[in-house]
Amino acid sequence: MDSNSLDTMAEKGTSLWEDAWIKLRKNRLALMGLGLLIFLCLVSLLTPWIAPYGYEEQDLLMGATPPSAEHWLGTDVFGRDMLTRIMWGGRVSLMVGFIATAVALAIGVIYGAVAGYVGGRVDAVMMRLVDILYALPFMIFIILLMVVFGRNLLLLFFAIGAVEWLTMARIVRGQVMSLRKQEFVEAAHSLGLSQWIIIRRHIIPNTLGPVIVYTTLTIPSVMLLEAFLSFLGLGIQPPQSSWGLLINYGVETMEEYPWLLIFPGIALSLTLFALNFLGDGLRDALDPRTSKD
Amino acid sequence: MALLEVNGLKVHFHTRDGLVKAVDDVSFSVDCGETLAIVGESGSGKSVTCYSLLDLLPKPPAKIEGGTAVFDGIDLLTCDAAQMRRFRSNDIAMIFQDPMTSLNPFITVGEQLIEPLIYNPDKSRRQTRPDARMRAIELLDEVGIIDPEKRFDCYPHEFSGGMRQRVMIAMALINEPRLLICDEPTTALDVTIQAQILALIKTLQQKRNVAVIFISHDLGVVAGIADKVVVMCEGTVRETNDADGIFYRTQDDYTKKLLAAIPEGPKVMQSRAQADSTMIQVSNLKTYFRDHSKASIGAAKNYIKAVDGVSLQIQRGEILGLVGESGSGKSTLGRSILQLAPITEGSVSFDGTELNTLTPKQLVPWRRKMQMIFQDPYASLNPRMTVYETLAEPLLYHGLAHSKNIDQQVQLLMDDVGLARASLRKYPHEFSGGQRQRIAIGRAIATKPELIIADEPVSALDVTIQAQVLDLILNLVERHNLTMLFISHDLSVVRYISDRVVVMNKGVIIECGDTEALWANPQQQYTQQLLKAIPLADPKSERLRMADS
Amino acid sequence: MLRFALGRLLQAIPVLLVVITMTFLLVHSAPGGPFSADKAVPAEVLEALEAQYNLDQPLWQQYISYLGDVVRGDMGPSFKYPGRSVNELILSGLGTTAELGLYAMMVAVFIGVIAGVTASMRPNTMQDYVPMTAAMIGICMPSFLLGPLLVLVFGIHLEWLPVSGWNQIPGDKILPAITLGTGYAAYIARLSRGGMLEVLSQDYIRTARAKGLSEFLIIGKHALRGGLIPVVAFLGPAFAGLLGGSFVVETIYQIPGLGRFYVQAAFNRDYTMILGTTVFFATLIIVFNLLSDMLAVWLNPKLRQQVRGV
Amino acid sequence: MSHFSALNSTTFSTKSKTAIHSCPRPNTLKAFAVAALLVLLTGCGSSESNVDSGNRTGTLHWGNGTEPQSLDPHIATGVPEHHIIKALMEGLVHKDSETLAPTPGVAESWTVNEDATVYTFKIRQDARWSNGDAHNAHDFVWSWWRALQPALGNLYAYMYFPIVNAREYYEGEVTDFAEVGVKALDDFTLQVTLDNPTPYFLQLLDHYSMFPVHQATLEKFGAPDERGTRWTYAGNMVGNGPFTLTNWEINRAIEVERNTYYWGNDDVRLNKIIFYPTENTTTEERMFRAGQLHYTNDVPIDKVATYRAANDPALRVTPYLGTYYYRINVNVPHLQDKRVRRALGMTIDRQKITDNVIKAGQIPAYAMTPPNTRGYYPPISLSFDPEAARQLLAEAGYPNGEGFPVTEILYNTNEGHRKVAVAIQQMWREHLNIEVKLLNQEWKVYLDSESNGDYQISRAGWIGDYVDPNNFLDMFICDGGNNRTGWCNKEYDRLVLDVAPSVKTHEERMAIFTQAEQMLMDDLPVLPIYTYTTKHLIHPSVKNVSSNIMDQQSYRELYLEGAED
Repeated sequence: MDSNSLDTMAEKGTSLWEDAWIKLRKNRLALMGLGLLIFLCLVSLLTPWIAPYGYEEQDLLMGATPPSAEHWLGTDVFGRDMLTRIMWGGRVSLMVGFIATAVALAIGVIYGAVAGYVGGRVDAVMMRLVDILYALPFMIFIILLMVVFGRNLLLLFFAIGAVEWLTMARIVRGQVMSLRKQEFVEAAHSLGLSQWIIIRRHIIPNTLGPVIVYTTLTIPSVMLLEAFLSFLGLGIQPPQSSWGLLINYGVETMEEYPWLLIFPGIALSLTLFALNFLGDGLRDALDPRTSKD
Repeated sequence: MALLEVNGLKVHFHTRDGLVKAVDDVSFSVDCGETLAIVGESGSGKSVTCYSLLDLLPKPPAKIEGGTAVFDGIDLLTCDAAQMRRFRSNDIAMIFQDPMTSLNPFITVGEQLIEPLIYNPDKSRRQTRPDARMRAIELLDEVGIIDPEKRFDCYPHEFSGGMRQRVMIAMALINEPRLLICDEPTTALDVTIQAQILALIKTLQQKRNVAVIFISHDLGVVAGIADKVVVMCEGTVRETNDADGIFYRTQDDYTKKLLAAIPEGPKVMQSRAQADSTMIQVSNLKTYFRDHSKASIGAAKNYIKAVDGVSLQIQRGEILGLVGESGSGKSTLGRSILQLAPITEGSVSFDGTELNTLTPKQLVPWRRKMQMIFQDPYASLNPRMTVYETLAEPLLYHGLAHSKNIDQQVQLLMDDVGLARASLRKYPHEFSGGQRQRIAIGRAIATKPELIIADEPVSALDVTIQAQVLDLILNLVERHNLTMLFISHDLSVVRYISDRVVVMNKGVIIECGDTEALWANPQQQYTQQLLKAIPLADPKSERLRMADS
Repeated sequence: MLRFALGRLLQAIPVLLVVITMTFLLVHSAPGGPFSADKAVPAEVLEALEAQYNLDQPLWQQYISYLGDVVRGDMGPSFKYPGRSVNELILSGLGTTAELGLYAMMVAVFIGVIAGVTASMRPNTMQDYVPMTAAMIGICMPSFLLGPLLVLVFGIHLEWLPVSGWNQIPGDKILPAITLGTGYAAYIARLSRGGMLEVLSQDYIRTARAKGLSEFLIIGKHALRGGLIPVVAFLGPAFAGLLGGSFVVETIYQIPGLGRFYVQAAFNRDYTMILGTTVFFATLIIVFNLLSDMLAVWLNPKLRQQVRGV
Repeated sequence: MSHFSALNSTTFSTKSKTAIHSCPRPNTLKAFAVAALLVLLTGCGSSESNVDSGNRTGTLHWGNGTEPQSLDPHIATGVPEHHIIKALMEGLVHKDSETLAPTPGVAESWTVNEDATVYTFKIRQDARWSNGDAHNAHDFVWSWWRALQPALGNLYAYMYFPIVNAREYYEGEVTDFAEVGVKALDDFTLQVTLDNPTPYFLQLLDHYSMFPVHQATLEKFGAPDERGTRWTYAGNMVGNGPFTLTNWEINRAIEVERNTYYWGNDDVRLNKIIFYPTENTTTEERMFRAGQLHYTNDVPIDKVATYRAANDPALRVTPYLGTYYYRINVNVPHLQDKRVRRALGMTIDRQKITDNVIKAGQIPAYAMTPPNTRGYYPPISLSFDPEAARQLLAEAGYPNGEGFPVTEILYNTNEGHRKVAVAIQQMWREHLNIEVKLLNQEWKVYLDSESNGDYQISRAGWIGDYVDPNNFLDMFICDGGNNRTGWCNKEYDRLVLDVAPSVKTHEERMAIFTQAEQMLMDDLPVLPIYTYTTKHLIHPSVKNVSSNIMDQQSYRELYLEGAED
């Protein structure tokens, strides 16, 4: 048993990922998406230095002014600069979106893969557990989390991960169930590979397509879920903000101050499209078969 | 003028990787009552040629670049969609290779049968449902479906492969077409079934006087039915001649190569079996699967007895052929020996160690010693692993190589199975079927096994490739001192490779013996039938045999 | 089929039991009781109230007696709405929510399937990109945004449709159904596109084409059945999710449905109501998953027969 | 978000078996699709709006906030319940819709004795229950007995406590109800005896907790002290108000129609009122715009400015008997110092908050009791003065905010609360240079934190139950249930609990309250921020709308222009 060297091989070989990157570089839409995401992340990272105003700087006399030379994206009801708010909000939203989704992804993929691969009674029990978690009242769960553990951002990731992984697990399980009957899995089995290695090396990489697509859909919905949790008091607190919260506030005043909705909406949509393009590109890039047709 | 005349047909595929000239200046003709065989390896353009006649190619990437295909005075390549629909439903019918996937699993066969009648674009030829049903039942009866009235309302999965192909034929004939195109109609079938289907096509053709285009990679298959043969290679026609001309008097090297590839005759090499050394001892092995479909409330559990009390020995160094038709349990037996299928009863010993009593962990070192080669080289390789990864995995896992010498080891394996070292970084889909099977073989021998169980390793391959892979296997067995259980439904292949043969039917062994002895003097009627069904690359005797049946 | 269904329903019993137990523990450990209010509640009033609802008993006793009631089909009285039983409240919202869900599902299936099938017919052309981009937006457009947008456009500015209500003003069901259905339509579009692409590459489609069938028949008769199986598998969970997730739409449009009870009960700490709605939705999830599995089986003749015996 | 689920949830293993089937069904999808379209399109097309049809038929469409919990006057507690119960029942007296002075209700007249402790009410001869039953003084005795049953869980039982022995009876010290100061001298004369002269007693009688209930109906549906019987259901309920309950669809609408047995029926001009549980103010506002409501319960804060700017007469903003304030937990070490609390109080720019943040006509508040509460004007000692505030904070040991611990403002999740908190957070940062954090909690969690003293500064609001400073000031007695700040001052308690009730004249009483409030505002356990306003959108066809600090409309007087009387 020498699984360490298996890993070193994976690192060293021009494996799936390296090839994927080569292929991804040829996909213009995906590159655009990636570029946009990197741009958004960079802006978020640099926000403390490049933001035109402080995110908490109020000017109550300048409340809710439309876009102008001073405030490119206008101001909110407290007279805070919207561009600044969106930049700061992006920090929270992107972080929540990526980390919480990563949590959901990790749990969901492993759980689903194990359930689907082992099958039988174990699968039945594991999936019933998913049913149970689906059915529990989310709101009470959140309220309780908040009270027991207090408020913190880590908890937010946990809470979001806790819901989002369920669906991921179901998708992966479905995939794995059809994969495990494939001959190459049987071949791996006949090589004497351990179950865990089979799952990790032979099963999971082959579920990547649907997983990536679902992930790109999950990230924006996680960002919106964060806003809801922040409403309940679990997430971030004013004067901090996030795109989800900005959109929520924006909806309230969409007739009076449309720019308060439109600009955060654009920020979220841009991310969404960038992710979608990148996701589709990645899915194709990670599927060696797509290169030839 | 012939019924169909194809002249200078050119079909190109415009792919991301550039232009592929799939069909390049192909001409042939076929007339009523005549059978034209188009023979060639995969990628020779034979199927593309026929699909382009009925406008069934995906466009893009395919594009017809030139030529004509005049059917009954009208050029099929340029006619409009409505005209094409009329041709498809009334004049030209097609039978496809895989009857498992060519019938819609969601619709009853009866419904699929009558569709050309009830939805006929030509309103005057359209029939009512009851009439169409009558007609379909007659046809089903004619193609040899028993109890057609009842079977009319069954779904495709309720038919066996051969029966489905009969349904396909009935469907093709239902509108009395004048041209029937058969795209490898027997490749996916067992030999006995193949013989029946070929005979059926022949009979129907003679009765109706239709023209038939018969596509195959195997010259042996077409020997009995073809009047004319077109040999294609890499998109061009290599030779066109009547059947006798091709089989008996060809001057073309390529045609000769095709003929030579048909496995015929006894094994050339000496048996290396060590008579006194039993490697595998299978005793009274039973492998049952639960049959959910027949269980009913309160009744005892039902089982499918895939393997039902098999005992056999495999001597060290021998190649044991295991022959049987689909459903005979031969694959399950192979898997049971490898402990890949759960054994219900009996035992499997490897050098005296009872494998079925070991825990999965204890099995690991034994797994290294016995490997498997699977039938489908498409499915048995992980599509997301490069050849390098596929081959390196067993080496590293079993500690047969270390990160320092792994590259070298993998390259040696590539040499062993005759693959270019340069293609190490490629993915399975970038290889042809034969090459993939070489990768699979490479993976199997990577662990330096003593026993290899090869489950139909060549039946998905073209004849020419098949011959190469068989030679590779023989070569490796020799060099690596392997013992092999070779599972196949193709008796010619088994004869070519095995020292000893076991015939299996319905989960039990019905006959076994040294290969040549068994060929010369089969004891069981079943074995005799099997042997009789082997097609020969000899048009004259084949025609005689068809006339008999 | 019957036995298959029965087996699954039997599995549901332990699931429901665990759901009840966990929810019971959750709600009783959540801070703030059902009777806490802005104005201080005098201790003696609180005692009287808790005595009325057996909240003064030890927790396990409450649990046992609650279980007993549930088995008898009685979900208990609502704490928040004195005089109303949980059964009665759920029933009052059920019809509305079911109707809303049904219409939303119809919108979702109708739009989703058409978009998905259209896109699948010419992959990687504008005919594919346009509906799929719309689907992308639809998936991520939260109903709290879509609802007000629709209301403003169709209710306030164009004055075509009522801005709220349910079965009160003619046409008041249209906007809620669209708002609720859009997200699901987008999912269904993606799923049906994927399913159809898969099926359209199958050999039997080629067979149908070779038979001279029209494109309409090929899509409508041969491809849809297989292509929509992923959609069917999605319908069950989606319908359950739709009913449970209708809260936002019900609030925006002032609809007397179950979703509001579900969420409000949590905010009100209406213990019996939380448990009642949770059990109800859990059952719904199980039943709809089962129904959609059964439908998928029924659509697939091979599976249909296998299950028939079981 | 939706639950995307397993696309592959079924697996059965096995083999095929032959069976005979019927032909596949014709494509059901098409039919399904057509049906969907039809359902959606039917009924599309405009029709008469609620407002128009209401004006025609005399039906008032009323946005009522939320679904009422209960319509039992002795159980209900909220404002939405209040609106409906007022239509269905009435007490001994009413309030004048402008001045709020007592006017006759079921009692056509009353007399008060010399020291204002004995009230004698003359019940109307023509008072009837809505089923036609006679209505007399005994109904009140029985109803009040019922309201004081501890098992009922009546949150407003304290409304009865001015009455002799009412508290004692409620708390079980007196067991015979005959000892309580309520007596029916004859069928039409009710005598009520109080412990102390209680100037606001007549007002209490207009509160629904003191409304009579119909004994026979209650007993028909359960025990009198049983919580939640079905007597309040449509069809069961019998009341004595101008309207009767005809339909109650949960979360949809409650309909009340003219009660022909009502003594003042001839003066009632509305035929019907439909109360909608308009929980979402944004939706409510849209309903109003679409002509689905005559009257909204509230106006979204962001919309007020828009209506103001358009000079829309539908918008009606009225000061409300309520104060929005912040509680300070005086047990938190750094908030124990009253100089710190003062500094905090002096750096809230209330004018800016009301003008620029919430913008709905709220009035900056510098004391707990709203101005002109029954002629009472609270003393003002607080002002916006950052300079002085910094000075105070420095004196308390935090010059320029240095070393001042991070302080948290707790509020329950709500857009308006958030806005105020965000503004104050920034003001304190700016003027005092202190770090302030915001913490929002879900309502019940917030209540829990607040009553457990688990907070530092917390937002709060108080709406008066009756118009009297007492209602605002008696909150802050030591360990008062609604105090929750930990602040305790014996002298203050003495003034509010002992001195104020015993003084004879109005002026004296107000002077006592002024003194008490001065003490409260000196110590500042609470930071008043603004006086509430009520905001409604009222369709111009609604006439006789009254504006008062109790936000009460009299359904007897409202009418719709164009409606037949």
